[in-house]
Amino acid sequence: MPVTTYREALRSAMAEEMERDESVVLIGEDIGVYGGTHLVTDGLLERFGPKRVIDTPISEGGFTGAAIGMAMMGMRPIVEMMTWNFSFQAADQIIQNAAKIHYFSGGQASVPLVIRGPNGGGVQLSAQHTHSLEGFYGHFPGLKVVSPVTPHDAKGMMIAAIRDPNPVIFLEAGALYGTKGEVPEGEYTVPFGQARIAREGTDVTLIAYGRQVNLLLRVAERLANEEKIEAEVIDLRSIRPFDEKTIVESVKKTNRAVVVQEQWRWFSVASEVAAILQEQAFDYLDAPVERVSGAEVPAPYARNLEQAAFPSEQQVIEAVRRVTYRARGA
Amino acid sequence: MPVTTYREALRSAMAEEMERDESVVLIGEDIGVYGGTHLVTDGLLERFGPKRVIDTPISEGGFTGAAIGMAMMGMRPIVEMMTWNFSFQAADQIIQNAAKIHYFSGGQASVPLVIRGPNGGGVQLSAQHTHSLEGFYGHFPGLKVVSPVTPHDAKGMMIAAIRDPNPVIFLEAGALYGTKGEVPEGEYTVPFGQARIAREGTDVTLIAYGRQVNLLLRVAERLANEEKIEAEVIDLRSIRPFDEKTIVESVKKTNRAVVVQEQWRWFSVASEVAAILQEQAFDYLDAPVERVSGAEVPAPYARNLEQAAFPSEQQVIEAVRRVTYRARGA
Amino acid sequence: MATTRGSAKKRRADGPGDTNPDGVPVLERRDTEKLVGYYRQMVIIRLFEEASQRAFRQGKVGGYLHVYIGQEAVATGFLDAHRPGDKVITAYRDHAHALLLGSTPREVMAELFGKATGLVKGKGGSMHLFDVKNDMMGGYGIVGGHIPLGVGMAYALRYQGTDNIVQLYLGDGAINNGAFHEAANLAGLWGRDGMNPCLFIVENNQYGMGTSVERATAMTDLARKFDSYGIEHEKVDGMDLEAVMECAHRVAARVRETGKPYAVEAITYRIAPHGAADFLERYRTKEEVRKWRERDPIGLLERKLIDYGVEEERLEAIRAEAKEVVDDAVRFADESPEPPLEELYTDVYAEESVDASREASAARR
Amino acid sequence: MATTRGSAKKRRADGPGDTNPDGVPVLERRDTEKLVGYYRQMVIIRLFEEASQRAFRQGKVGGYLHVYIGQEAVATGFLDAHRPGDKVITAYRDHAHALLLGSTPREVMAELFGKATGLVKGKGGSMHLFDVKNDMMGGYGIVGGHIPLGVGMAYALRYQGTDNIVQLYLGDGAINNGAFHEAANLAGLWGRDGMNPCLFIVENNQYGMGTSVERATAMTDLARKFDSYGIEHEKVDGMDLEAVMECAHRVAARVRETGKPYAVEAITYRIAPHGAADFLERYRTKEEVRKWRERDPIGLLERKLIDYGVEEERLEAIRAEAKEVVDDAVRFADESPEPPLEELYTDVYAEESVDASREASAARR
Ligand SMILES: Cc1ncc(C[n+]2csc(CCOP(=O)(O)OP(=O)(O)O)c2C)c(N)n1
Ligand SMILES: Cc1ncc(C[n+]2csc(CCOP(=O)(O)OP(=O)(O)O)c2C)c(N)n1
Ligand SMILES: [Mg+2]
Ligand SMILES: [Mg+2]
Repeated sequence: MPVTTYREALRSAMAEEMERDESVVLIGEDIGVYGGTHLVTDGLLERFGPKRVIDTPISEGGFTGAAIGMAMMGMRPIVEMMTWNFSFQAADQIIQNAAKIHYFSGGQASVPLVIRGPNGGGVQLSAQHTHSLEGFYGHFPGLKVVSPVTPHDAKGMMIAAIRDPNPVIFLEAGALYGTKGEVPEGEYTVPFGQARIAREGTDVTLIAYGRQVNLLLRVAERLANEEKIEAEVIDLRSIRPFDEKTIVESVKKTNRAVVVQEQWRWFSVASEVAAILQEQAFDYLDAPVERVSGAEVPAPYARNLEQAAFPSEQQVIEAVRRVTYRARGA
Repeated sequence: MPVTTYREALRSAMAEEMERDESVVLIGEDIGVYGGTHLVTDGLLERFGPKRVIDTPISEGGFTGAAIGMAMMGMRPIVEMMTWNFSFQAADQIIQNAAKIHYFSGGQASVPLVIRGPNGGGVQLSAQHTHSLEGFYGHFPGLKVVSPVTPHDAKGMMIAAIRDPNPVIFLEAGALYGTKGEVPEGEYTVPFGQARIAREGTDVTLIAYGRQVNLLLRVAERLANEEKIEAEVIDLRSIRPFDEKTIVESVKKTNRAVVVQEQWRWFSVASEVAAILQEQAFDYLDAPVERVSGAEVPAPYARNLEQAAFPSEQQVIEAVRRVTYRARGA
Repeated sequence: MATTRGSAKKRRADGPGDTNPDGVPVLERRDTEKLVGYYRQMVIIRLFEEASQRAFRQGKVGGYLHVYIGQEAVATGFLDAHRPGDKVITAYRDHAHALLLGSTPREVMAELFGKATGLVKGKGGSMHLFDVKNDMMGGYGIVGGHIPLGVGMAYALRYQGTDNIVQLYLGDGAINNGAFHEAANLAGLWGRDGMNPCLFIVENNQYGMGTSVERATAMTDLARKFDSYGIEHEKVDGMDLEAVMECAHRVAARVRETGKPYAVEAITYRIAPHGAADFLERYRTKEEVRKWRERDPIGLLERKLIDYGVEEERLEAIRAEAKEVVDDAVRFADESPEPPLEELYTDVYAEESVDASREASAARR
Repeated sequence: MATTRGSAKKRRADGPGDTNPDGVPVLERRDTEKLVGYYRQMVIIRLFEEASQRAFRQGKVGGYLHVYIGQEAVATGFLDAHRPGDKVITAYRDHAHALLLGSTPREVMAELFGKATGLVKGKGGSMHLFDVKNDMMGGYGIVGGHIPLGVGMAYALRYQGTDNIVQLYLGDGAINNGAFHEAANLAGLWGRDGMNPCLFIVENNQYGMGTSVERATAMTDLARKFDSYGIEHEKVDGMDLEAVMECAHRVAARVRETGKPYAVEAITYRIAPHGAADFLERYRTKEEVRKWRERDPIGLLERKLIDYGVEEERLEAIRAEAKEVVDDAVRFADESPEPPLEELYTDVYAEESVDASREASAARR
């Protein structure tokens, strides 16, 4: 299979869908002439022209709202949120309009819209530019929320998102645009609501999404080598709809779970995962589900502080030791 | 003790603090000349004048941001969000500025700000006007979030909020402005981070906040009378900071818990409560923590649909039966 | 059964929405019969609103209810320039717009009553009237929030190669909201390339809830605010149906032709309280309301029609018939069943995307 | 140790920020020595920015880094009218503002390096410079987001009974954001009662990232956008320090006296790329940059000073000294320790509220 970057996977998904379907357009800040802040849309203006690759002024609420209006008319706009941190300015449009119009119009209108952009931290962008918003947007019925980590899923989920008749919050792993992976040529979709078993294992279930999945895969290797613990690693990838079955079944097998996220702990994806597991695998859990989350502080700038604010391999390993009742270093 | 309404309790807290401290001002839409949409600020313009009771145009982001600026200068503004549904337009100000300025200024600035207004549904306001945002705002470090249900707590927590040097999200039980309760005269504070045991019991712990607490008290009476189940009812009232201890200790006693909320289930306060209980009372739980949440739909308008969308006594009773392993009607 | 739908259909077919072969709107001679038709519609709207207020007080209508009393000439006049396929979007004060576009009083009233027969199946209520087949793209409850949607719809209309336009209604209060600024700026930009046939209609009814225009902005010439976005504008007397119609045809033709946005500030007055639950009207004097009532658009039209030779008896008969239409709507709403509980869970996610442009043209076939 | 702080203090004390007994700003005769002082500051700023870019390329500075190269005359000129207790707020392109208000190059550079000795202890980085004791109320990273804060600060200054003002800086890109519209409208309203001494300074550097003003709005006369809010305005050549100073004193005095907002659009140019990570500059031509470089504010000032009789050697010496100041700052930043890990958890919640008005006056005692 050809190998491409996460960035190229996204771009080819959009380009192919734009070729296939005239109603697909791109809209956002500096996606055209400038080439895209993260170069995800690079070259698409030249290819599809300014009516389909629409550069906007700095008005996230305005152009997200305009895209909702386009979507109601039967177009399929893809909004680039230059980073998801700017989406708070569009929160009213996303939550009050995109998520609810289908419902309060009694099904008369729909909003086939994708809002995409980088999410998460890791490059010292500090407090206002570092958020992981899976749970924030995942709370609202009417939205779909996905967060792919591999180039393969980035492309397949982007195509699925574009074809979905509902508003999709597409959270890209901002730190991973340059990472490579196998991506089939041509069109394929990765359906929403299905978690991916990134590594099979029997002793403990490790659950994450986005770039924390890579952290878990590294941890799993270390656990296997150093502690003879075989961890199963689950990449949630779709946050709403959510695949309860895969995590519950895994835990029925391993009897232990650790869930890891960059976002803050309170009222988060990890809270929900723990709640689901205790609800549906109560009799199978040999230890409480452990959560490893970002530090409960606005993201700091200094490199050492930022590193300390995000989940580390060490923290996950310690959590695994606790759920497997192994003493430190055992 | 004198009896007053929830509305008057709030008003007297604000008026007393305004008397005491010149830096306290009110700002919001139609709080002055109009008298306040819910009459919470009624009469305060006459008493304190237009420099301290500031009517604004319809620009939630603008005036919330202006209040943040005032707060940084040493004033103590209280923003009225006419209803919390409009706060999505101010989400950028609340989340990006109010919550984080103290941190990213390295402690050089602070934001002693209260944002208050009615939250929650129940009067057929439909999809755009029905939200319970405890978890939504509670997710963010830097914010405090409270949700009192009694007139007593409304006053005591409002005074505490005004004196707090941090931004406080003050979620009022919109459907309960007219309900009465005992309220001590003069000043007192109800500190944040302490849940309230609204009813003692031994057989099951019922947990809620806001108007669902009243639902639980009714359910508890029914359970006692009809099923000889003595429920302990806990009113969380403070969402951030959160009182883990009180709920954990209660469950260590009752071994069973049901958490009830009007907000949607996914990534919510109830998720967190279940996660905490399985973390900290794992060996004490005789059954999974049950959650009863609002229906996973944007709020509908029709009365019968709206009623069906919110937690009912019946749903809670059935959840209690499940956690106490009683067959239906046993 | 008497409804407004028939007349709305008719209006579209033969109204002065048409242009003559040179593209000049046809409104050279007074069409008294047409004005009589609109008198009927405005009376239906007025009685409909009064009936809805009564139903609110009886507890049959819940939530928020915002009526259009005093402003009838604005939507009636502008929608006279509506062509099939043009899209209409407004805020929560939306009953008149739906009725004028062809929604029946029955289905609108049933919506207010939260019934299964309602325009949106009882799911949205007064603030969220949608009738996509009739080009009504919705009422919205968050001030400012719908404005960007309308601008996006206008883009879509040109992108899809039509010569349709959007009529985008907003209030004097909404103009201070950031959403207005961002949307108008986009409209101005896109309009340079002929990609934004959006007609902004500012319904300046003097107040946003209890806040007068003077207390909401230091620069009270609302039309002039469009200067910031390179959008041309004018004002119109929103109480005078004929003035509104003249303006509507002229500017709609222009927007249609150029693909550029245009703005009209319609000076009008909300005679009713802001919402049906507002009884204290401390923010304005009885005297002020009385003064504006003298220019009540229905009274104004009535006096004109009599001037133009229409007999009082004929108007009397129209009012009686209108009352019947509205009484029937109330009865229908009252007797209609509640939505089935299963409806709670439908329409959360779409199975297939709904294409408003196709919906509307299918309805016309 | 050479810093700018000393001169900043001095500027405040004897600068033409003063007014004569009639309240007329004192700027009647050219003060060449003062201009030489500002030449020194502008050179320090320029070298500081260049050094920060180098450090970014070396990986010593992380996150986003936005430098002020080309715009130095704007903040230098406007802050010449700064009086102690006036508040300054801007976006992320904030190094110059902090340095001019008295933050030392050492503590600013250390902040960029994310060190414990940084202006905000390494917690905020380049985009969040705060120096409250010196009236610097922060740099902010979300476009538009800081504008309402400045308007609120201006209200507070009057509420607290001072005659201080706010200098609120924003970009040409930010003006299209809804936050600008809402905030300017509030400023206009509150200004009617003399409750908003807010001086809006639009730094029109021709681009918001890769989007030129012409591509961001159909109405490109940015100053005129303030008409919508009843705020008077003018433009100034933002490359010419003397012109900016003249304007600054005149308008600051007016804002101070009236308590009403005022707006100035400073026409300038961002000679550097938008951010230190932007290397592809597809959105503008080399030729355009070259043309603007001819009006580089430092070169312009240099030529003027020579005209005014200052010797080239003296300027040469200033440049050499400035280089030392900046080298020292880099060395200091480089050698400073990282913040201790405990700092991660401090400053999330305040124990006591910080009063910016008191902080600043305490620092002056
Ligand atoms: C963002 C937001 N803030 C506040 C409200 C509450 N509210 C509903 S209507 C209204 C007044 C709107 O005034 P205007 O735009 O003039 O429309 P009118 O009611 O006069 O038709 C307000 C403040 C709201 N719905 N949305
Ligand atoms: C709400 C928001 N959207 C987008 C961005 C990304 N961004 C950072 S700077 C910038 C350009 C701002 O332009 P302007 O206001 O002219 O300031 P300048 O950079 O020219 O100083 C953009 C789009 C942001 N920080 N915030
Ligand atoms: Mg109005
Ligand atoms: Mg700029």
